[in-house]
Amino acid sequence: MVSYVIRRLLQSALILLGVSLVTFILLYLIPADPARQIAGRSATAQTVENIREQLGLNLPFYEQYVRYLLNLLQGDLGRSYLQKTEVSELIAARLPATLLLMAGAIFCELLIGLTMGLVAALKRNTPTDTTLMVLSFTGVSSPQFVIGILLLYVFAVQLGWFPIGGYGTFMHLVLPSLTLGLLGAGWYARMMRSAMLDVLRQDFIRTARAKGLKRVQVLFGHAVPNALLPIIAMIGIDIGLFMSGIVVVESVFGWPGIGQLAWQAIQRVDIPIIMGVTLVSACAIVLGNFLADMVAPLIDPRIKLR
Amino acid sequence: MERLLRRKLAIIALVVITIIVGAALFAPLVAPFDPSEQFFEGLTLEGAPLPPGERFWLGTDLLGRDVLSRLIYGAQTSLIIGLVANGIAVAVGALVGILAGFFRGWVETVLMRFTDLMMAFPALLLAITLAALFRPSLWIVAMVIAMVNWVQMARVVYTETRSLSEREFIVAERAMGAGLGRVLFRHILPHLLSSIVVFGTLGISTTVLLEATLSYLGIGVQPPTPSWGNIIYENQTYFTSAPWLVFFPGVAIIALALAFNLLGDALREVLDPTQKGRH
Amino acid sequence: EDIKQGGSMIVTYKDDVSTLDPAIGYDWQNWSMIKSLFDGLMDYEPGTTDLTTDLAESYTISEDGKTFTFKLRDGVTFHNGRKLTAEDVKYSLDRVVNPKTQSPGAGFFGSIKGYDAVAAGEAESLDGVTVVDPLTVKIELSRPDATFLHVMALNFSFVVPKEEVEKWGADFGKHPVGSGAFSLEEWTLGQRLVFKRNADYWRAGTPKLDQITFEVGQEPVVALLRMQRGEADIPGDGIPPAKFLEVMKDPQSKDLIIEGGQLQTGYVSMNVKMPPFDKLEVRKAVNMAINKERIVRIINGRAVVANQPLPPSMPGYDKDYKGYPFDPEAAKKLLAEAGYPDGFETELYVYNTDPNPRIAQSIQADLAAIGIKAELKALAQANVIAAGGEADQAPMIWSGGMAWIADFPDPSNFYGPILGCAGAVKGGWNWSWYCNEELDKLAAEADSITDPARKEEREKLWGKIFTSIMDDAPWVPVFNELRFTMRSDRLGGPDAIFVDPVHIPVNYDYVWAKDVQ
Amino acid sequence: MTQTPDLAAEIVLSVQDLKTEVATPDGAKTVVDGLSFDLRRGETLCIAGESGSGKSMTALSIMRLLPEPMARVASGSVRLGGRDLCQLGETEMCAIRGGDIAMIFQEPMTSLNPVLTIGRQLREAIFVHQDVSRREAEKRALETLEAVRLSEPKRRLKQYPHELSGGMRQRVMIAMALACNPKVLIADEPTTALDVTIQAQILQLIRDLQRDFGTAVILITHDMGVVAEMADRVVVMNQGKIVEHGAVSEVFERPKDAYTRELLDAVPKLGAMTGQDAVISAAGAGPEPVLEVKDLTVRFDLRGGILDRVVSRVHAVEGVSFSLRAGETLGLVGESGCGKSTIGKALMNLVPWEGSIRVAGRPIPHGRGEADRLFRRDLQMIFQDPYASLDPRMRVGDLVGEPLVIHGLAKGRELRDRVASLFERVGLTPDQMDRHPHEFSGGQRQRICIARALALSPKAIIADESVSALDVSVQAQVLDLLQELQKELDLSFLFISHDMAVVEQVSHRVAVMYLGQIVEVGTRRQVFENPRHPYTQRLMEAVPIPDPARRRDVFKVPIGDIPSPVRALGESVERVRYVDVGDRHLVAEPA
Ligand SMILES: Nc1ncnc2c1ncn2[C@@H]1O[C@H](COP(=O)(O)OP(=O)(O)OP(=O)(O)O)[C@@H](O)[C@H]1O
Ligand SMILES: Nc1ncnc2c1ncn2[C@@H]1O[C@H](COP(=O)(O)OP(=O)(O)OP(=O)(O)O)[C@@H](O)[C@H]1O
Ligand SMILES: [Mg+2]
Ligand SMILES: [Mg+2]
Repeated sequence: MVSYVIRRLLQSALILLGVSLVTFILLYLIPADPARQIAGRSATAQTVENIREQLGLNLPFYEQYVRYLLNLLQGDLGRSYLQKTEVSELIAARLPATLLLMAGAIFCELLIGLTMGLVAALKRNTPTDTTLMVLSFTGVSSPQFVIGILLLYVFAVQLGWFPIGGYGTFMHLVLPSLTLGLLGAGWYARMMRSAMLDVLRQDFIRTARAKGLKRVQVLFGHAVPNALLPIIAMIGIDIGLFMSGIVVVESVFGWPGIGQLAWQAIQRVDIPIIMGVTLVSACAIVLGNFLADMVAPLIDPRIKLR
Repeated sequence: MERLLRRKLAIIALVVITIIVGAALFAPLVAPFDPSEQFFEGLTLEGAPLPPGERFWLGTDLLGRDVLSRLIYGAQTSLIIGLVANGIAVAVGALVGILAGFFRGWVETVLMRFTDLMMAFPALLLAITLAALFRPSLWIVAMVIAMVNWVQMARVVYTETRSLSEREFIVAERAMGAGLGRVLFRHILPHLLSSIVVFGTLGISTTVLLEATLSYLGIGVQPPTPSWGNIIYENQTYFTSAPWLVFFPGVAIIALALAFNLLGDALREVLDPTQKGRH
Repeated sequence: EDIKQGGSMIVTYKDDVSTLDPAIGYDWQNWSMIKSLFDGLMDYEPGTTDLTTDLAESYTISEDGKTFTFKLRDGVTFHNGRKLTAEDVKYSLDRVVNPKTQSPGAGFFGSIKGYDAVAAGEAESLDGVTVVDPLTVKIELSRPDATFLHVMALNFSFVVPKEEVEKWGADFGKHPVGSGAFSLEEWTLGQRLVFKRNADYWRAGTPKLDQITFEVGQEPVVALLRMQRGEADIPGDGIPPAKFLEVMKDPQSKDLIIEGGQLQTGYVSMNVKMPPFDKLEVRKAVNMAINKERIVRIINGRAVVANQPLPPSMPGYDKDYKGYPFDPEAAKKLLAEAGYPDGFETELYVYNTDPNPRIAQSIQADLAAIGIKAELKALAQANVIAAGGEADQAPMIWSGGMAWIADFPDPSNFYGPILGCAGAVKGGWNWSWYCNEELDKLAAEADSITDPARKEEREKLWGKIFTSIMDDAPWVPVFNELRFTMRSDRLGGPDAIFVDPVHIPVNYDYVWAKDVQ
Repeated sequence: MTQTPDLAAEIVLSVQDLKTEVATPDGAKTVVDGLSFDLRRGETLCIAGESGSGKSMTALSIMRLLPEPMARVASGSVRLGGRDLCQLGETEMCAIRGGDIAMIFQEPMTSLNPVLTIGRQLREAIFVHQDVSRREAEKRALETLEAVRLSEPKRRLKQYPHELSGGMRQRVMIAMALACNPKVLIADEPTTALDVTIQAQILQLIRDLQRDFGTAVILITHDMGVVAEMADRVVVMNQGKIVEHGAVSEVFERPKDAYTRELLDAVPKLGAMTGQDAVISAAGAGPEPVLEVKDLTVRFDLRGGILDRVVSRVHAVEGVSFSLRAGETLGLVGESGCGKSTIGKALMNLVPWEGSIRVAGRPIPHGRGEADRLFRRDLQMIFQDPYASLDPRMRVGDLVGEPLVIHGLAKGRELRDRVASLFERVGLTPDQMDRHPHEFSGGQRQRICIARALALSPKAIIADESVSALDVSVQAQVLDLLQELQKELDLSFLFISHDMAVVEQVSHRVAVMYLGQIVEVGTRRQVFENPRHPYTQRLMEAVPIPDPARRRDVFKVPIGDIPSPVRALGESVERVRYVDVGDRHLVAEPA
């Protein structure tokens, strides 16, 4: 177990190293000159050269990368070119908002998805089932920016039930979480449905019924816990999807999270921030998968970590 | 096919796809106007777009172009992306998955660690960076999307190949002395085909959506080539003053993605070997 | 002036505020914020482009125009309570020129004696700047510079306290301490900044507001909706194009909008080093092909058609210059003369935020009408700028979104970096790579006219330079943007400060709140 | 336990005219057709019949656990203490299930909820029917586990199903079923998935419990041996109908129905060959063995630790040596997990192995390559599951012809002709060549596999549990076919099976495996008539004999499972040494 954790952590570190290398290469190749960016439009060639030297941009690629890594090891993600602030500080300031949004989204998708899936499985091959599944597919098929704009228009602008974007109170959280969660809800509804149908076919369900348990007891005592297993594993993977979704959702709703930070940075080619956010996201994804794997044996005793 | 046609939803999906593909193929015949023509009378004197009306059925956009015509031509973009990008993703993913799943050992290690690496990238960030790097054009966008999307395919094919290669009939083949090529292409590939087809169809919707998102973020297909995503991107801020500019392309994207999802789902059930007569 | 102090306002922005270090901050958003936190020797009359003194009580210029002596106001203190002296002025100038500071504005100070040594890292302090006494500072130039007083009004020359800069190091921009009308109270990254009134501000009765809150991360459309609901006072990014007509038509909000000019020109640059734009006929043809009226209509009439590089409110603007007419037929003929009867294929680079791709598409359609097939490259700002800085990358660039807004209201600012030979280098901002040595000489001549009495002569000279440039047609000047600022009806103040040419979106120091009157 | 049913005892369960239908795409199909029987207190009723005869459906109909909405009871009644279960509502049925009638299922591996502890699942069974406190339920649960003689019952309560072996899980199932002292216990093939020794233990347990609690038992099985051992009365089913119903001795001694007779005849009986020498018919049985295995060792690495290094090994096969002459059948028996299949796989070069293997005098190379391909012409394999070992997407004709194609021996017309003759050879018709595997019955599929193995005219065939999955009647046919082929083609067989009776029937020589090693090897007569190793003796004793007359009152069964073959790295397994007890009858020395 302990050795498993250590091995996984080592693997994760390697993956992150790979992510950092690939990102660094990509950003190195990007046709925009950071030094010139920092220098601005009135700078002389001399100024640009100075800046280039100070940032080490005139060094060969591998040296730049090694420098970056060494700083990274000390927890230094560098300084934003344009915001002139420590990237770690910028990310730290925005992370809570993103985490909150993700928590809200996970809550939404589980609540909506699992309920839909459960109902659909119990009413399988009825119009209810079909309707729910079409709905779930609609969720899966709708781009988040469309959903976001739509929700914003209907519930915030027209009906005025929610604030029009922003951050702070619970009411601010509802629409963005819903937007971010609907996609996952669609998948979960489908997964839950098929997992439930699968589980209900299993021998142990028959055993439970043979014991004389009532339908509800069989359902919630035996079927649902088993059906949740594949879904728990998915939540970890979801974090990757969220990381992509937050860029869009945060920009639609003006949510001050790292998605917005990333998007601003990409538009301005603020490389240290892009690097930082990519690494943080990759960390989150790796961590999410890791946690999913760690939690799995707690829920499913058959799984052994090795 | 017969089994497919027995499903009502699948038929609706097929009809929607046919309509969209038809519109895209015969765009010059179907579209009422040239999609890039900026009509003088397409804008009010103050420069506001026209709402849906008699001449411009779905209204005009901010440059006075016919929205319907742009949507019809935009279908070409979405479908090209959906087919090309997804096709590449499917091919790459399937190849990586099969090789890793069958050969194991260092081939597996290298390929799957690389897949893990790609998984760890936030897909959209990667796509955005790549798009910025290569300066977007239709084909570049297709490549970028393909690069991001092959991963799931690889994983699915990998796990399936792994369990397939442990199946007794594959062991039996090997016991007979069948070569690798034979085992891979005559026995494993046919069994993967249904998953590949299913994931391929589902992948079309994913790619169409990703293209839309990239275009929505302004780094997708370049104007004036219409794509449903960039139509929304160009007009998104007008969602209160000219909602039709966002509504129609939004519905189009959802309809296409939904149709492919429903088709994929129906295929999943039709092609699932466990559903076939097995005693 | 019986306007009471007090009250507060909320300004919203889409993007994060970057550094508030006056030596570094160089975007329109932090530009005016810095102006409220810091002061320099010179400033402009609120709402105008008229130079006036600020921290300097008075100044004298030597006969040869090369020595400026500034007398400082007594009793000015920094936000940390320390008294501001001539040492601080010298320190600030030395700092901004020092390469370690990485100031994008260092180049503005090139005329000060000793600049080269400091810029090269060979000296720590400028020879030309001397502290005469605690309240007097003398600045010697190496050549006459007509724009020097403007430079002293730039943010880059604002005075910073040494001890605070050293305390915060690279983070001074996040913990700015100046002598301005406001001081920074709170900065929650990614969410909000709060400015508090500087009670000890030397200009009595200023500023009016007790507090300004800047909320960031707000989409312009959302910001406007919030403003209409009374949740915000000024949409900092302006009225979003999508809402413009609606707002203008709404009788209620109409009165809340103030219109003003801007020292800005939107243009299409043509790279004279890349064929076929090396041919004058081609450039002229393009000039005549673009329907500027229509472009102005697309942006809902928020601009006036331009025919020369200088904006109308800039001294030196030639009212009588007619420019190239919109005449596609003549343009076609010109193309044929140049050897392109069937047109050619080229690329048009454009910054990818609304409305720029739209404008570019309109230009694209106009060009198509005379046979030029221009492919659009809508990219992030940094990528467009990078492409423009290469000699052989971007044949055409639409400048919108990155367009030249003057650093200071003087025509020379419109020449050097963007049309002069100095800018036509790798990484420069002269995207048309136009370099006319003769005009460069004329420009140098104009800038050495420092005598205020010969102001008019100088402006004439500049006007001629710009119309001569148009003869070579490296640009298509398309329009000069107008400014529309919207404010909630809680805010009061002279209209001019809401469209202050050097403070965008508004001159924070002079806005007052009606609800405390 | 009485041999003759006590006809006077009260009837606890009475099934009358039970008819169960299943919905199929082609309309309703009757799977249980007019079934009637009575069950008396303390009696054991066995329902026997081949696969698909409707045994499980009968049990599920009684329990009202049919897979709805596909299956339903169409008519008939099931009376329990005066109530007709078919008329009861779901709530009332819940009280009956587990309370009055309990049921045990075939698959111990999947019949317990994998995510709940044993204790929780047991307690639940108690709570449903008894109003007791948690502590009391805990106590009762412990008691029932003790009653089913599970080792370390206290610890088991906290364990999860996957931590127990199949036999232990089946005990838990029984404990659960008996937790509320039901009047009737229905056991649907409770031992089919288990080894003979474990089967013996479980059957003994059911008997003991029945005696102690007076429960009436319906025991469903297809194993006539189990019927003979356990039943008071027998119901033989075929295609949903009762074909024979009577006291066990009567049915076995004087079967009235032709089907019953066939069924009984097909059952291999241990000891049926006693006294007969197995003669190798081969004319050309040369001195040179077809297959010679020396010191074969197969170990599987188990990885762990931070660097994922090998920390322990499964010693699946340890130093096994044997040889096989032309026309000879060597039977390989042993309990599940002892390494039988692994030997087969090693011989086919499908797992890495050590030692030496010679086929027709040529050593098998360790890697792949041309040499690897060559030896396969002489050695082929038939797998256990005929369905799983045929690619379901290919036509059977292509499957059978594949070895010829792979080895480049035939193509086009010739290929088709040769495949056609192979089909005839195994008793199929060439016109079936274009069908797919799922269109054949189990027995036919196994014939296809045999045909495929024969395609290259090998000298030896490894048959790994090749008849275990088949019904007895089909099993008999396939065994006949194999023996016929052997006579005709001079084939050698390595016949792997856990079924002692089958091995006795077909083998010339027999090897008994235990924990990866052979513990006894000799001719059939030597091993079966004079088993010397204690393990061999135990195996033989555990086999139920399909003859009620020879029924044993008590199985002499050891408790406990076989030890694990997993060893830490570096720790070696002690190799057994053999003693020749006469005429090359080798027996491992007791440790
Ligand atoms: N869910 C189902 N749908 C359709 N037919 C079914 C279903 N379950 C069982 N059957 C059919 O009902 C018949 C009786 O099946 P049942 O399971 O009772 O056989 P069995 O005697 O228990 O066989 P086995 O020994 O293989 O367990 C078989 O023909 C089977 O194909
Ligand atoms: N690939 C493998 N990796 C690790 N252990 C294995 C592997 N294959 C088999 N084993 C182990 O080797 C031992 C022998 O397995 P094998 O399949 O040969 O048993 P068997 O005698 O054929 O049993 P059965 O009668 O159940 O088929 C078992 O303990 C098994 O768990
Ligand atoms: Mg059964
Ligand atoms: Mg085996």
